[in-house]
Amino acid sequence: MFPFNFEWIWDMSHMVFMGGLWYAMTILGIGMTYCLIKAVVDTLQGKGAHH
Amino acid sequence: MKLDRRSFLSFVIGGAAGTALTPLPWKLTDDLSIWTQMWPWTPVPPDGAYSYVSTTCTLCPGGCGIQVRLVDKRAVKIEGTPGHPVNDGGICPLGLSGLQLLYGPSRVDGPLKRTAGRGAGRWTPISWDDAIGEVAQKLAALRGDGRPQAVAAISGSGRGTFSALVERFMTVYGSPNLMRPASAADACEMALYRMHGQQAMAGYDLENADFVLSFGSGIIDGWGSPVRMIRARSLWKERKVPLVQVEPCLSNTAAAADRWLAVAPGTEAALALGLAHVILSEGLYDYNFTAFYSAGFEPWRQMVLDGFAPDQVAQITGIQKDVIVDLARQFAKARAGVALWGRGRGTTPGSIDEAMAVHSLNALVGAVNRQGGVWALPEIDYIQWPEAEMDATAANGLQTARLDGAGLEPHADARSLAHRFFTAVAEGKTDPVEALLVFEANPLYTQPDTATVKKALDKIPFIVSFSSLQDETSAYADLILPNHLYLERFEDVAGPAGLNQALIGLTQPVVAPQRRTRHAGDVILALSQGLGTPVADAFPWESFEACLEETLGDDWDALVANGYVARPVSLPHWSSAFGTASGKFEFAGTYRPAPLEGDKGAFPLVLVPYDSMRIAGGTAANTPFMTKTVGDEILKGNDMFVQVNPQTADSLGLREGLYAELSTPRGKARVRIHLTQEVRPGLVAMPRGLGHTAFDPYLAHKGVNVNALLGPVDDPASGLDAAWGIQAKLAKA
Amino acid sequence: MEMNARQHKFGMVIDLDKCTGCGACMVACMAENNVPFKVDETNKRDSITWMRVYKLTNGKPYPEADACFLPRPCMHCEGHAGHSPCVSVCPATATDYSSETGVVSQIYTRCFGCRYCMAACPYHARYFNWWDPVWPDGMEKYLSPNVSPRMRGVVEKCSFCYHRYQLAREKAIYEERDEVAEEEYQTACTQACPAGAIVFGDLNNPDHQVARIVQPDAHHHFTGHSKIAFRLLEQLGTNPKVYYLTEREWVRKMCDQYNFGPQAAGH
Amino acid sequence: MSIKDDKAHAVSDAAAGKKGGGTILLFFILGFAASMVLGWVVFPQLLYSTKSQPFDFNHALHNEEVGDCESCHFFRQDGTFSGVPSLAQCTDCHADVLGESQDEAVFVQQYVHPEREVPWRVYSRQPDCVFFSHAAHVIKAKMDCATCHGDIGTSTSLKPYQENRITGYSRDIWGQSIAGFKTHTYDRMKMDDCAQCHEQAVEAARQAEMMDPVTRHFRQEIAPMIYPLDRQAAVGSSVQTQRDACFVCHK
Amino acid sequence: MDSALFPKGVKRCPTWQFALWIGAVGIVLLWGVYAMLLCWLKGLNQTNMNDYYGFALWIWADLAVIALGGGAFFTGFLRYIVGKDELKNIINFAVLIGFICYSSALLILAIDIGQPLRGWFIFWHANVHSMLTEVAFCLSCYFGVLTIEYIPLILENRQIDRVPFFHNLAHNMHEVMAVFAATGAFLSFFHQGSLGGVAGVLFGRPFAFREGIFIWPWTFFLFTWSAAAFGPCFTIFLLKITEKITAKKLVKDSTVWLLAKISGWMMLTYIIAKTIDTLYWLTVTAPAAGYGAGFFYDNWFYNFGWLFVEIVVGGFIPALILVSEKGRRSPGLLFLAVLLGVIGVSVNRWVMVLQVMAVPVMPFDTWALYYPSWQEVATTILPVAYGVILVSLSYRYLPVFPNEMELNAAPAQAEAVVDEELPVQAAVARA
Repeated sequence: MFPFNFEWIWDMSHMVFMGGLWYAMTILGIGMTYCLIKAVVDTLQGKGAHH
Repeated sequence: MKLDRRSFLSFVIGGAAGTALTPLPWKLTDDLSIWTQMWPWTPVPPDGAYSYVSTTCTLCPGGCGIQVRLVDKRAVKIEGTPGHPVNDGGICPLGLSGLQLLYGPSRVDGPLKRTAGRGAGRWTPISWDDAIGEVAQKLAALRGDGRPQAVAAISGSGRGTFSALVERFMTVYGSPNLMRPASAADACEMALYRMHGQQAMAGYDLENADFVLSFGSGIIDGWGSPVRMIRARSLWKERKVPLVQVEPCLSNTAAAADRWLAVAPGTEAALALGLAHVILSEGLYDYNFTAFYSAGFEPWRQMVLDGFAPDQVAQITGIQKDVIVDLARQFAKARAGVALWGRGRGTTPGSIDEAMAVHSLNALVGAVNRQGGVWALPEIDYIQWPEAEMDATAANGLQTARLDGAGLEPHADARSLAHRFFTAVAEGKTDPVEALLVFEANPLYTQPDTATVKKALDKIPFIVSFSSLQDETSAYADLILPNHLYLERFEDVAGPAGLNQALIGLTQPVVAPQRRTRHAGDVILALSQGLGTPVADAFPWESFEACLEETLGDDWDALVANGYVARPVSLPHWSSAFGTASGKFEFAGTYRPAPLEGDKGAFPLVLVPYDSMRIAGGTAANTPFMTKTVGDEILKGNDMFVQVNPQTADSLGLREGLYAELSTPRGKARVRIHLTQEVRPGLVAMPRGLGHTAFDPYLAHKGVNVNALLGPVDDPASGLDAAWGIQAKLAKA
Repeated sequence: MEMNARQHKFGMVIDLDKCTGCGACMVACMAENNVPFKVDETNKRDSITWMRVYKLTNGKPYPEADACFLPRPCMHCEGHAGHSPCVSVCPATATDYSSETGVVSQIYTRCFGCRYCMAACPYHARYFNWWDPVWPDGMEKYLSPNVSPRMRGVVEKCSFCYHRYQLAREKAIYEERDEVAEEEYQTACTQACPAGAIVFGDLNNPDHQVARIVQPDAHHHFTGHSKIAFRLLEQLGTNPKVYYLTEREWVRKMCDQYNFGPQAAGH
Repeated sequence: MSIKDDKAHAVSDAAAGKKGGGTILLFFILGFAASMVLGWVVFPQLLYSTKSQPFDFNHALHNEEVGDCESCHFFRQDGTFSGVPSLAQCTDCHADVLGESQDEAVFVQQYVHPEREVPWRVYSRQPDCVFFSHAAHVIKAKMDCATCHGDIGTSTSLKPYQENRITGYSRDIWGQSIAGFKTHTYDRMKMDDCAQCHEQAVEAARQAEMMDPVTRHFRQEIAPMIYPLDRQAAVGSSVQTQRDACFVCHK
Repeated sequence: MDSALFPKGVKRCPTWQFALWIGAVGIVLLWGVYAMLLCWLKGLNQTNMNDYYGFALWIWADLAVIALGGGAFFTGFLRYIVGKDELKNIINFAVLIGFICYSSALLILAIDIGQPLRGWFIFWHANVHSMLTEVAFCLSCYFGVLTIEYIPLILENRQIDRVPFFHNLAHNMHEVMAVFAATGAFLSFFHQGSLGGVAGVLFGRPFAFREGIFIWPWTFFLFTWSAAAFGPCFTIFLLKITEKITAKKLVKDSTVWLLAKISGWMMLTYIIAKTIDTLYWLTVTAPAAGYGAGFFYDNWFYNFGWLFVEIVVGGFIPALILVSEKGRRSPGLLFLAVLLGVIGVSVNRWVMVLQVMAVPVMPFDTWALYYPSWQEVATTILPVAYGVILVSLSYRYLPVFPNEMELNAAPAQAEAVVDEELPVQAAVARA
């Protein structure tokens, strides 16, 4: 899974497969972090309080 | 500061975030998976120093050399001894799984005394002193009454020091009633006695034969010394030695043979004589042997020429005439052709006429005492004990007639007829038997017609079993004085079945006794002490081991080191080979088919047992590993399949897998049907060795014991059991 | 870890004409490898037998019927460049092909029991531990320390008795030898077979009996040169290292799968 | 509950949120800190139970008496390693009490006389699935005992045995550091630690091959064509990992 | 009682009735949970799987729900990437179904493995050559995506939405949803394909093995394609059932027709490709391994009928209904088509899992048939019960169907009546 795992090899398969996967996970992680932080900031700015 | 819902939530979130940054969740995840890799209920075998001990396997009469691998003091594996004359490193499934018997749940823990009805399985452990005391008291009382002959004994093996010890004990005690379960070896021995005039075992020089003709012998199904036979058969493959199998069904041997002759069951002797006819009429026989070293050749020749012309034999056996002629020529022209006899594994003795007919065929081509032929091997005579002193009680007891009729007319040359003993006792036709000692035998399972055996045992008030394992007979005994298992004791094995060598094997303790057992030899010594003079005087040895060491003399050290000693065999020339009155070989044997038991109208089919290397059929029972190798076309759950030809099944409306009731004049059983083209139409084939009721859950109640459905048929010529099957009926259940 | 050691390719040749179907190989394997057993083992589809002997019949009517026994260990398929059917599918790298010995290994403690390898193996050589291995009280004494007993929930299979190779190598190292001799490393089934039907050794070593018998043709997918040699399901391309010998044509045709395909005529 | 109530509630909640910002943060930090203490301090305490050895043993003293490790920890004729000495070995010297130590008295009374093997708790005991060849490491690779076992040979007494309550193994396998860090080769004995060393060796061999392109080319390309059956093992025998195959270390 | 939680302006059945419904389904759920615990505690001997059937009912259920849950990724793909705005009316429901299907699949996988506590080895010790690794990784990641897609819907619950932070979070997530959806579509294309690859790479199993491109067998593409085609079918199928039960119209016909049309064309092209694949496999791939077509269907249970049901009944017929305007606009035919489609894809997954195991590869072996134990059935029904409960809860409390109010605006009922005042009789009809 990680380069320090016993099974890891620096080869095409690992780089393509794991690369794609880490890429996708990074997007999800960054996306969610962005949403969460922005939500905190928005809330502190008083946005979203109803009516 | 207010402790509200939000604060709590915040605390929990903080805690969760913090926890993720500690080793706790990760280490727990890892440790839990390590826990699954090391579940405490999965055993971890301790390691240690590896070593091997050479010994001999006694689970069957084959006499294979085995070496047991030890890790410190634990026995972990049984392997064949490389270079051993019998098995040269090879080993059979039973021998391989001996450790399952040694450490298994079937072992008797120590001396047991019955506390409820026979067979109820309720026992109380007693001390060895009490156990031996009780037996000694009983035997002393009967002897005091002047009725030592009321004590009978069954001993599994007829040879070796232990067997001799039992025989000596019975002799000085004063009972002639010592029996051993009969097998084809007995019939063979008797045939040799009549034709060669000497008490000898048949040794087959199969490794040097160049044409093998087997009359139903299960060469690779357990006949003779099984591993040696399988090795010999591989040798034939390599040397292109043809093997012809004469047998009604496609046994493994038939499938492995170069040619399978699907003979009508029970007509094998006719085929042998048919072959003899061709050999005689075409002049292919050994003139030298028949002319100078045989007696009774002419009348026998006339009998064959008159009654067994190929087309007549073709009628009887269902084998085509030209096949018979062709086979006879091949057999006769072979440099070292040999014919074998003894159905399947040779569990039942069979017709001695048939044995003699086949042996005559061997003689006809001069295959007697010749390289690649049949040898008459006298027992290895190393047991040289001084004659025991007997008192009047013993002498009187020995004067009484044997209960099984062996040694008396009409069966004067029979040495033991176990099946007749049980029938006679069951029928109450004999003087009462007051006590029965059972050594290394399990008649309640292995004797044909187990119901009768049970009836006989019911009439014997005191049964003592010396079995290491909880077998059927010991389950029905009054006292169990468990012997050590073969891996825990000393014992000698003389001359493995059918071997062409004089060999003594030694079984020696590989591990310390695992249970509270005692060597049956030591128990006999203790019993004799308990009986006092003169019985005690016949046993001057301190222990069985001492007795054995003394008996084996100079061979002892070599035996302990290697597990066996082999002695050269010198074959006497024909001129001095025969001990008959004429000093020559006596031709004998004809085809006198003994009718099978049962009415053909009521029981239109014929039940034949078959043997398999994967099922132990004798006194030794299957181990869990062996049962595991049994196919699901033989055993499924606890149901057993009988094999029938689809043609037979069709006529009865039976299909694959259906339940059916199999009945014979001796009993009935619920079985399932397996259709196969390997079985002759009209026959029902059933494996021998299943249907145990004792031992352990890994073995008990799986299938049906074929012996419960079979009955013995007296061979008029020998008194031995000549039955090879029984009339039977199969109906949808 | 033997760097630049000679590349071994351990394999087996089983002479079906010598095999008697006695089952000694099965029991030897069970005894050697701590294979567990249950009270009822008659469901052959959940009964662990690393080495299993199949019975083949020619399907002809009595008395033309014929039967043949076929022992089936793990074939230790080489596939293409070590990608045997089972090895490349294992998601957790719990099974592996060793290019040093040609043995397909299985780490029981790594396996988490997805059974994909079993789905991949056409020979049914892989077995799952559906139950906890339980030995009757006291019987665990015969367990060998050289093979770890498997826990419930993992797949196991024949290892060509690799532990024997390990022990033989230890001895060789101790005696300061480079190589393990042919007779020093033999599988339990080979050793036990009373018929001598199983021959085991290094297919890459021309001095070894196995190589002499089959003379695998490296330029043709390692098929054997012998006319009577075949491999089980040859056509699948699993490139197994167990070769069979038989003079009986019906057995060869049934086993190597050349009966349906376009190459049915030639072999 | 009416819509009106809801609205009021929401407004008050929002107000509370603003006011309670500090409190919330405080509780967050509290929770964080508590879990840190739990995970780093309390958890290791709970995870391991400390067990004592049957009696103490002085390696240094024995080393002095017998001279070397091999007298007690030796290779057998078949190349296997004896490991922890059996009672029989100890009894060669200790048939009766030799010295004055209390531990020796315990040993002789409780184990030598009743002929009972000493149930040592072995710090380096590996799971049953591990095959470890001392011969391959000590004889072939000429490694020092201390590389894996540390300086136990010079110790004067046995340290307490910390047993992992879940796995049943000694703490020495995972290492004293709960985070799994190590400074010496012998600090941890998990698979990764074996792998680390083996990988270095495989890597070194690979480097060696890389350095000589001619040899490498011959070995990998030419030789297999000429002698198809006589190939050299590739560096790292596993097809899956290009390192050592599973069975090298697993049984 | 719980009316304050309802989406704005919609009507729901009374609490007692809802509780009764959840209770009834809950019993089924508990039965499944009991079976699941048996499997975890006692091991897989609780099933009727065996060494011939290492993959059985569960793996089929897994493959089937993932194919059927494909509606989520494909609708998302069409909505966010292709830009079919119309589909926003059904996307929530598609996401909900997808979430249920994928969480079920993961749960079943967790029961199906022999060593659940070591399940994480698939990630930690990943073997990238294994299709199953790809499945595990993409499946869990895509499940993460579905969760991310589902969360805003939860946050839109009337009460949760009042919390500013949650409101803002939901809002922000909606803003970047296209990015998540795109990632999800990427992951989904791969794991749907990998599931096809699971069977297709088995070169030892001539029934399953397919040639292909590079490392991907044809089944890789066929599975993705079929999930895209049949997933929306399942969404429509469940939508129609939900509408039936709630006695409400929940999604505009035009939306359904659009989805049905796309699904129909996907299906038609898929089934043509599948037919070509089948013919190629039967005439080229399998014979090359030594197997004739008759070999695979030579069984009383597994016969050519399966192929007919899969390709004609569950393939061509629904595809042709859906591509024809008349067909998809007829409510009866539309329902028939989506039902047949669901059956068709389930049959495809069935044969690709179970028939693969049943065919005797060694010619001297016999066909292996198996029937599942009750524990397997219960654990397979467990997700169904769980799904029903989650759909019920979501429908009741979350604004799953944006058009619901508009489509069911009954003039007689003013907004003020929404909550408690709802007549019991009406509620019964709407339960």
